[in-house]
Amino acid sequence: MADIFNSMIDALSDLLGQGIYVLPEIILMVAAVLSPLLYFITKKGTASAVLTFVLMAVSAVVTCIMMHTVTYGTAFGLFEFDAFSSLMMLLFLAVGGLTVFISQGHVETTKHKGEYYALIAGAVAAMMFVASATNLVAIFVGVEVVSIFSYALVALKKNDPRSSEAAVKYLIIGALSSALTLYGMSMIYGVTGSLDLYGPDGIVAQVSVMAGNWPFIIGCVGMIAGYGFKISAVPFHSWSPDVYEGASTPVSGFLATGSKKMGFAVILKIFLVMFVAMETGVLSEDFQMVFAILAAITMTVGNVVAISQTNIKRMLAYSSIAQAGYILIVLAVMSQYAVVGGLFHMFTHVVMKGGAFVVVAALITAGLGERISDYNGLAKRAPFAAAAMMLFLFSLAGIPPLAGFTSKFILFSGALATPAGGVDLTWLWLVLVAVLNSAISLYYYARVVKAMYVEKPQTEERLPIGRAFTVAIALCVIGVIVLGVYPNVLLDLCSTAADALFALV
Amino acid sequence: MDVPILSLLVLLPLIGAVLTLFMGGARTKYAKVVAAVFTAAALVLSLYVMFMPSGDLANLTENYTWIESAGIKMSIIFGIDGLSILMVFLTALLMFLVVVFSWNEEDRPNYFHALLLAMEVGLMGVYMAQDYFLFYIMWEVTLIPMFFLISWYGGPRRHYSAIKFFIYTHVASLIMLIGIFGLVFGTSGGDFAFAAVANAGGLSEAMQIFLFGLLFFGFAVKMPVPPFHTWLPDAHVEAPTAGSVLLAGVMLKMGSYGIIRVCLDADIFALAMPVWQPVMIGLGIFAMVYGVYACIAQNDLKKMVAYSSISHMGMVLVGMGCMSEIGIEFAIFQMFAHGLISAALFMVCGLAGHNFGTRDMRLLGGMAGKAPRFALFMMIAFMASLGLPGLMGFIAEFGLLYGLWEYLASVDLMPIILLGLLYMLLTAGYYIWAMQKTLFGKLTDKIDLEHAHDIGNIECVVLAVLAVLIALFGILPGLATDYIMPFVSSIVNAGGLLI
Amino acid sequence: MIGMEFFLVFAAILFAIGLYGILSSKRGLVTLMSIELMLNAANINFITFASYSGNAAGQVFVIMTIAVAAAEVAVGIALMLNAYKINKTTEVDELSTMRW
Amino acid sequence: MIGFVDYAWLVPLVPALCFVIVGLIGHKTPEKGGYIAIFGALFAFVMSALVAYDYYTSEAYKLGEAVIIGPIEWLNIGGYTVNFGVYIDSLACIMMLFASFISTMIFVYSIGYMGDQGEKKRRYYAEVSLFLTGMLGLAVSSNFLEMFVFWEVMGLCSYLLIGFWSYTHHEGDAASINAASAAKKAFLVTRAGDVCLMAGLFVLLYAFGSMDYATVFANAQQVYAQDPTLVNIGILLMFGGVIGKSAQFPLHDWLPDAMAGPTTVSALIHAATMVKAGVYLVARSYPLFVTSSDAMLFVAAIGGITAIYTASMALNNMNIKRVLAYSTLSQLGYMILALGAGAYLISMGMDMGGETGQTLITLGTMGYAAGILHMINHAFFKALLFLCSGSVIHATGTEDMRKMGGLRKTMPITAYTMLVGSLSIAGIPILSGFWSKDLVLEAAFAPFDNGLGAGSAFCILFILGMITAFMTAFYMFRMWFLTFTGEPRGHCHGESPKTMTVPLMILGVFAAFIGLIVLADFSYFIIQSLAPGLADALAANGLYLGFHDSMHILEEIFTNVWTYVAIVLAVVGIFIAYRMYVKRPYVAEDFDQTKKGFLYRLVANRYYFPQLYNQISWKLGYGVAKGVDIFDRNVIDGTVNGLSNAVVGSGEGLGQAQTGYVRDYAAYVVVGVLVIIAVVLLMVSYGGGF
Repeated sequence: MADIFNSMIDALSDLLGQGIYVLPEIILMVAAVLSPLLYFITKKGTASAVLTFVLMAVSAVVTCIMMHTVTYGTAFGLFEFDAFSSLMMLLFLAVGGLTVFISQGHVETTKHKGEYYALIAGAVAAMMFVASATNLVAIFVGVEVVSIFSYALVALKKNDPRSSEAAVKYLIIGALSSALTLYGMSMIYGVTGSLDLYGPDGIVAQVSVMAGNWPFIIGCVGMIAGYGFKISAVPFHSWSPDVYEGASTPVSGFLATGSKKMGFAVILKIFLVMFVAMETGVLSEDFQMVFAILAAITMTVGNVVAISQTNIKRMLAYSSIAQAGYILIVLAVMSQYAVVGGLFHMFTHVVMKGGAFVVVAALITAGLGERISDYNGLAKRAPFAAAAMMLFLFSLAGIPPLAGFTSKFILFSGALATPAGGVDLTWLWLVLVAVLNSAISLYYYARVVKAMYVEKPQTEERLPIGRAFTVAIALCVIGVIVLGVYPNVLLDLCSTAADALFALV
Repeated sequence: MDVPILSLLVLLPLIGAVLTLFMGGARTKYAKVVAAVFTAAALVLSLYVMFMPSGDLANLTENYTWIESAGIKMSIIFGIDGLSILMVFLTALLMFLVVVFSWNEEDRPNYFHALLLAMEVGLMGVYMAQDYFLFYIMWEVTLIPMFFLISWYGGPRRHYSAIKFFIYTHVASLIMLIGIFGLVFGTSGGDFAFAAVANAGGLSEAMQIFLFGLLFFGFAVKMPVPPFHTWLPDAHVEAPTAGSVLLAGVMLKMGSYGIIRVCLDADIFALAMPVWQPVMIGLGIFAMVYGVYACIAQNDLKKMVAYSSISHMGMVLVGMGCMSEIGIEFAIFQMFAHGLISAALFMVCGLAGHNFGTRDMRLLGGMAGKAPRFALFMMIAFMASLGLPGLMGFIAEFGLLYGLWEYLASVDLMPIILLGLLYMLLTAGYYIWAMQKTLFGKLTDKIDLEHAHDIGNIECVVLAVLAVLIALFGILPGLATDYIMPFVSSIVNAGGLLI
Repeated sequence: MIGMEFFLVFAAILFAIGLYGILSSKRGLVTLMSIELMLNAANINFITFASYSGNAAGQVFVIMTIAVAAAEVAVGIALMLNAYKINKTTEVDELSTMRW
Repeated sequence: MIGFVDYAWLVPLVPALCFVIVGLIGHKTPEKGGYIAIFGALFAFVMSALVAYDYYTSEAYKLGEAVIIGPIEWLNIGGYTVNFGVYIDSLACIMMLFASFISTMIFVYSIGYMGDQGEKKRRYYAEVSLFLTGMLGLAVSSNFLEMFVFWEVMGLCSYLLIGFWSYTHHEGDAASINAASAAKKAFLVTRAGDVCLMAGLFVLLYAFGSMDYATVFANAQQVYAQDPTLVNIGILLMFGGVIGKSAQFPLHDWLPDAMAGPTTVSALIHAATMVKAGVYLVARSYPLFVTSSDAMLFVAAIGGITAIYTASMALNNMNIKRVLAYSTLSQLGYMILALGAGAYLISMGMDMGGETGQTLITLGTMGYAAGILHMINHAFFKALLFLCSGSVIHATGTEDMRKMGGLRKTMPITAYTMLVGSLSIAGIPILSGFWSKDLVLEAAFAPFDNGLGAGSAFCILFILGMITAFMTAFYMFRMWFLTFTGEPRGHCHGESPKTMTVPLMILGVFAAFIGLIVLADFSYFIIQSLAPGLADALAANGLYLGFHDSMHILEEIFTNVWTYVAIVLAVVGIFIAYRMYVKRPYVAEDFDQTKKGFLYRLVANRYYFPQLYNQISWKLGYGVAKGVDIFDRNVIDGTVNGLSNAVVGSGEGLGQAQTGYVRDYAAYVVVGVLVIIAVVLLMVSYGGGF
C-alpha cells in the first residue's frame, strides 16, 4: 500500500517539481476554472456541482496521501506544506465539500450555478493557500481572494433583498479591515524589513527585540483587527449576524465554518508563532492578556446576545461568535496542548455548526421559516432533522458525550494545564468565564430543543427533507458522535499539527 | 471475569433505551414490557454482584484505554466496592420499580421508558466509573433524560422547572469540571484514572483547599445543600412521579457519592479535609434545620417531601463532614435508606395527586376512610422517614446524630446537638401533621370524591416491596453495613479520617 | 533628501481621511473610494520603507495590493449595482433592514 | 427440665407474630383476629410465668445475677457494636408478668367491648398485639438502644390506637378531629421526651463505649467519678424521656387527651402498661441513677409535683375517663417520687458509708421496692377502674358523669368491682394500694427523717404526697358516687356481657390483694435486680445491699404515725365526697362549669397548659417556618431568578448595539482598534501584565 503511494508521489514530484506541495490547491483551481465552463456547455448546475465535489474529493485524497507519505516541503519559498497546513486544508476541503453537497438541492441557491461553484472552489483553494503560506504577501492576497469571493457568494442568493444588503455590509467592513491589515503589515514590514514570517531573517526571528516598539505594536493590532474580522471577534463581529441572516444558508454555513477557520489559521501562523518565539517577553504577555480579554468579551457578547434572538440563523451566527471566543483562549494560553484543543475544536465546530446550518437549509428548502417559533413541534413534522438538530445544539452547548463536549473539554483544560503537566491558575478566570458562558449557551440551545420537542406544532403535516440533505445531516451526526466518543485519530493529527506549528518557532 | 458484568450493567439499559425508543406506533404497548425486561435484567445482575463474596468484587474491575493522545489519557474503568454496590443496587431496584409503577403511562410510553433507561445508563456509569472523564460524562448524561421527563410529562410549570433544573445543575457540574481539570493536571498530569490521580497525589495545601472547594460546590448543588437547593423543589413539584422518585432516590445521591469518592480521598485532599470539615458540618446542620422548617410551611405534599429530602441529605452531609468511621458509615447508610424511603414517599405523594386530583393538604382530609391502602403506605413511608425504630430511617439517623455528637464532643461544642434533636422533633412534627391533615379528621368535601379512588394493585405491590425492604434493612441493618464497613475501613486504612 | 517621517505622516493622514470618509459618508460609492484611499496609504508606507531600506519586497507587495484593490472595487461596485437594482438605493444607511 | 429462661425471647416474639398474622389475614378469622391476639397475650403470660419461675429457682437469682441470653450482634456503629439480647432479672420478670396478664384480661374484655366495630377490629387487634410486643420487648431488652427501639414501637402503637377513631368516628366528624389531634399531641409530646432520651443514649455510648446494661451498670461509679457533669447530663436527658413517656410534669398534658381512644386502649396503654415504661426505665437504670444524688432530688421533685398537680385537676372533672386519666398521672408521680427518693437515699448512703450509710441504703432499697410495688398495684387497680368505666360507657353511651347516676342497681358487677378498685387506690388498709402508697410516703419522708442535706425539700414532697392521698380518696369516690348512686340521670341498657364482666371480677380480686406480695419477701425478690450493678460498688465501700424483710415492713408501717394520718385523710376524703354528692340532692348548678370561681375554672382548664403548648409550638414551629419559606422563595430563589433575568436582560441590551447601520459597525471596528492599541501601549509602558 504505502509503496504504491510513494511511487505515485515520486512520479508527481518528477512532474511538478516543487509544485507538488501546492497540488491540492491547483486541483481546486482547476475545478474553479472548469465548473463555469461545464455549466455553459451543459446548462446543468448538477454537472458543475458534481465536478467541483469530485475534484474536492480528489484533492482531499491527494492531501491525505501526501500526509500519509509525509511529503512535506516548501513551494516557491511561499507555501509550506506541513502537518499543520495539510490538516487545515482537509478542514477547508471538508467544509467546501459539505457546502457543495447541499447547495444543489437548496432552494435559495442562485441560478448562476457555474459561478457559484467556481467561487466556492476558488475560495477553498485560497483558504488552502493561506493555510500553507509563509509570507505576508501570500497571506494577504489569499485572504483578500477569500473575502472577495465570499462577498460575491453572499450576494448570490435567489430573490431576497436581504442578501444584497448583507453583501454590501460585508464588503464595507471587510474592505475596512483589510485596509487595517495592510496598514499593519506595512508597519511590520517597516520595522522588520521583511515579509517572510519564518526563516533566519524572517519576522519571527527578529520579533524578540521588538518589545516596546510601537510601530510594531500598531502593526500587530492592525492585523489583529483584520483577522479578528475574519473570525468575527468582538468588536469586529457586527457584520456576521446580518451576513449570516442575509446570505443563503449554505453560504452562511460556509462562512461560519470555513473562512472563520482560515482566520484562525492565519492568527495561529502569525501571532502564536510570533509570541511564542518571543518567549515571555513583556510584550508577549501583554498580547496574551489582550487576546484573553478579546476571548472573554467575544464569548460573553456572543452568548448573551444569542439569547434574545428569534431568527435561528442569527442565533447560530451569535453562537459561532461565541465559539470563536472559546477558540481565542488558545491565543491567550499559547501552550501546545491548548493549540491541540483549539484545532480539535475547529473540527468539531465544523461538524456541529455546519450540521446545524445544513438542517436549517434543509428545513428552509422544505418550506419552513427561519424564526425559532417556526420550529415548534418539529419533532413530529421532521423527526430525523429534529433529532439531528438537537444533537448538534447539545454538542455546541458541550453536553457529553458529543463532539463539542470533548473538544471544549480539551480546550478548557488546556487553559489550566502547563506544558510540564502541572496546573497554572493564571487563566482560571478565563476558564470560569468560558464555562459560565457555555452554561448560558445551554439556555438558548435548550430553548430551540424545547420548541422542537415540547411545543405543539401549528400543523401536523410532515416536512419533506431532500436526500442530499439527509445524507449530509447523517454525515454530520456521525461526525458529532464519533468525534465525541472516539476522537483519537483526529487528536493525533491535531497534536502533530501543533508540533509542526511550534516547530516553526 | 470472562463476562464483563459491570459493562453489562451499563450496556443493558442502553440497549433497552434504544429498543424502546424505536417502539413507536403500533408497537408502543410493548415498550413498557421491553423496559421492564431490561431493568429486571439489570436488577438481577446487580443482585448477582451483591451476593458475590466481597473479596471477588475487586476482580470485576474492567479497564479499557479510551483516549490516549496529546499527553492526556482517558480510560473506561468500571470498578465496584462497598459504596458503589449499594448505589448500583439501589439504582437497578428503583428503576425496575419505577417502570412497573408507571405501567399505565399512556402518553408516548416508548419515549417515557426510553428516558428512564437512558437515565439508568448514566446513573450506573456514575456509580461505577473509576475515571474522572468517564465519571463526568456519565454525570452529565443523567441530566438530559430528566430534562425531558420533566418538560414532557411534568406539571403546569414544567418548562420553567425543567430549564431551571437543567441550567442550574449544569453550571454546578461545570464548576466541578474545572476542579477535575485542576485535580488531574495537578497530580497525574493528564491521566484521568482515579487510581492514577490518587497515586500521584502531591497537591500543595492551597491548591488542595481550592480544588476541594470547586469539587465540593459541584457535588453540593446536586445533593442539594442550601442555599444552592432551589432547583430541587421546583423540579420535584413539576416532575412526574417516576421522575421525582429517581431524582430523590438516586440522583441526589450522586452528589454525596461524589463527595465520599473524591473529596474524602485522603491521598488527594489530606490537607484540605480538616479545613473544609467545619464548613461541611455547618452547612449540613443548616440544611437539616432549614429544610425541616421549610417543610413545615408547605401545603403541597410533594413539595414538603422535596424539602424533607433536603434536610435528610443535610444529615448525610453532616455524616460525611464528621469524617469519622461512624459518620461515613451512616452517611452511606442514610444514602441507601433515603433512596428507598424517598422513593416510597414520592410514589405516595404522586398517587395522592393522581388518585385524589390534588396534593394540597388544605383540600384533603379524612382520606384514611376513603383510601385505606393509601393511608397505610403513606403512614409507613412517613414513619420511616421520621426515623421510627424498626425502619431504616432510625438506624441512619441514630448513627449520624451520634457521629455528630462525637464530633461536637471532640471540638467541645456539645450544645449544638440540640439542633439535631430539634430536627428530629420537627421532622416528626410535620409528618404527623401532614398525616393528620391528609388522612384523618373530617372527610373532605373540597375534592371530587366520586373520582377519588384508592391505590391500584400494581402500585400497591411496588409500594409493598419498598415497605418490606425498608423494614428488612431496618430490622437487620447488618445486611447493608456488611457492605459498607469494608469500604469505610479501607478509607480508614488510607488515613482518610480525622477522628 | 526628504526624511522618511514625511511620507509616513502623509500616509497616516491619508489613512485617517479614508477612515473619516467611511465613518461619515452615507453613500456607498464614497465609502468605496475612502477604502481605496486607505489601501493606498498603506501602499505608500510600503514604498517608503522599501525605498529607504532598499529591499524590493515591499514594492512587490504594492503591485499585489493594487491588483487586489482593483478586484475588490470591481466586486464592490457590482454589489452596489445589485443593491441598487433590488433596493433602489446605494445609501448605506438605508440598507439597514437587518438588525439586533 | 428445660431451661425456660433460654427461650425468654419467645415472650415478645409470639405477639409479634400475632401482629403479622392478624395484620395480613386477620379479617378472615373469627372476631377479625381477636382470638389470635388473645392467644398471643396468653402465651406470653404463660411463657413469662415459666421464665419467672425458672429464674426464681435458678442459681443466678440466688447470686443476684441477671441471666443474659444472646446477645447477637445487631448493629455495628463505627467502633462499637450494639447487641440484641434478652436480659432476665426480677424486674424484667415482674414487668413481663403483669403486662402480659393484664393484656390478656383486656384483650378478652375487648371481644365484648369492641364487638360492634366490624372491619376495624382487625386493625385494633393487630395494633394491640404490636403494642404488647413493644411492652414485653422493652421488659426483656438487654441494652438501652434495644430498649429504645421497643420504647418507640409502643409510642407508635399509642399514636395509632389513640387515633383509632380519628376518621369515620361513630360520633361524627368532631370526634374524629378530636381523636386525630389527640393522637398527634400524644406522639409529638412523647417524641419530645424521646429525643432527649436518645441524646441521653448518645451520652451513655460516648461515656461508656457501650449501651449494654451490664457494662453500663458495672462501670457507672467509676465513670461518674471521672466525669460527673457528663453523667449528670446523661441521666437528666434520659429522665427527659421518662417525663415524656410517663407523662410527668411538664410533658403530662397529652395523657388526658389520649382518652379519645377506645377505653380498652386507655386501660391497657395509658394506665396499666405503656406509661409505666418510664418508671421501668428509672428502675432499670437505678445503678446508673444512684450515682448522682442531685439528679435524684430533681427526679423525686418532678414526681411529687406531678402527683399533686395532676390530682388537683381530677377534683372537678365531669368526664369519667378524664378523672381516671388524672389519677393515673398522679399515681405515676407517686412512683417516680418513690424511686427518686430511694435512689437519693442509696446515693447518699454510698457517699457516707458506715453504719448510717447502711441504714440509708436499706431505706433506699425500700423506696425502690415501694416504687415497683406501686407500679404493679396501680397496673391492676387502674386497669380495673378503666375497664369498669368502659363497661359503664358501653352501657350508657356517654363519658359524662352528669348523664349517669344510680347505675348500682342496673350494673352491679361493674359497680362493686369498681368500688374495690376505688377503695384500693384510696389506700384503705389491707387492700393493695394501702401498702404501696404507705411505703412510697415513707420513702419520701426518710431523707428528712434522717436529716439529710435535701431533707427539707423531701419533707415538702412528703406533705404534697399526703395531700395527694387525701385528694385521691376524694375524687375517686366523687366519681363512684356520681356514677353509681343517686337517681339515674340518663338511659342505660343493663350490665355488660360476660366477656367484659369476667375480666372485671378477675382483675378485682388481683386489685384487692396483689399488694400482699409485699409480705412475701417481695423486697428481697425485687432488689435482686439491683445487685448486678450495685453489689460490687457497695462492697467497695464496705457496704451491702440491705433490705427490710416483710416483718420489718409490717412493723415499720403500723408503728408509724403517718400511716394512720394517711388512713384518716383517705377516710375523710371519702366522707366529704359522700356529703357532697350523695347526701345533697342533685343540683344542676353544681355541674354548670361556667358559673364558678377563678380557681375552679383554672383547674377545669388544666391550668391553661394546652394553650401554652399551642402557643409555643405555633410560634417556634409554624411562625419560624413561614419566615423560612418566605426567605426561601424571595431571597434565595429570588437571587437565582434575578441572575438569570439579568443575563437575559443584558442580552436584550447588548443586542441593541446591532443597529443595522454599517457605519456603526465600522465605528466599532475603529474604536476597537484604538482601544486595543491604547491598552497595549499602556501595559507596555507600565511594565507588562495586569
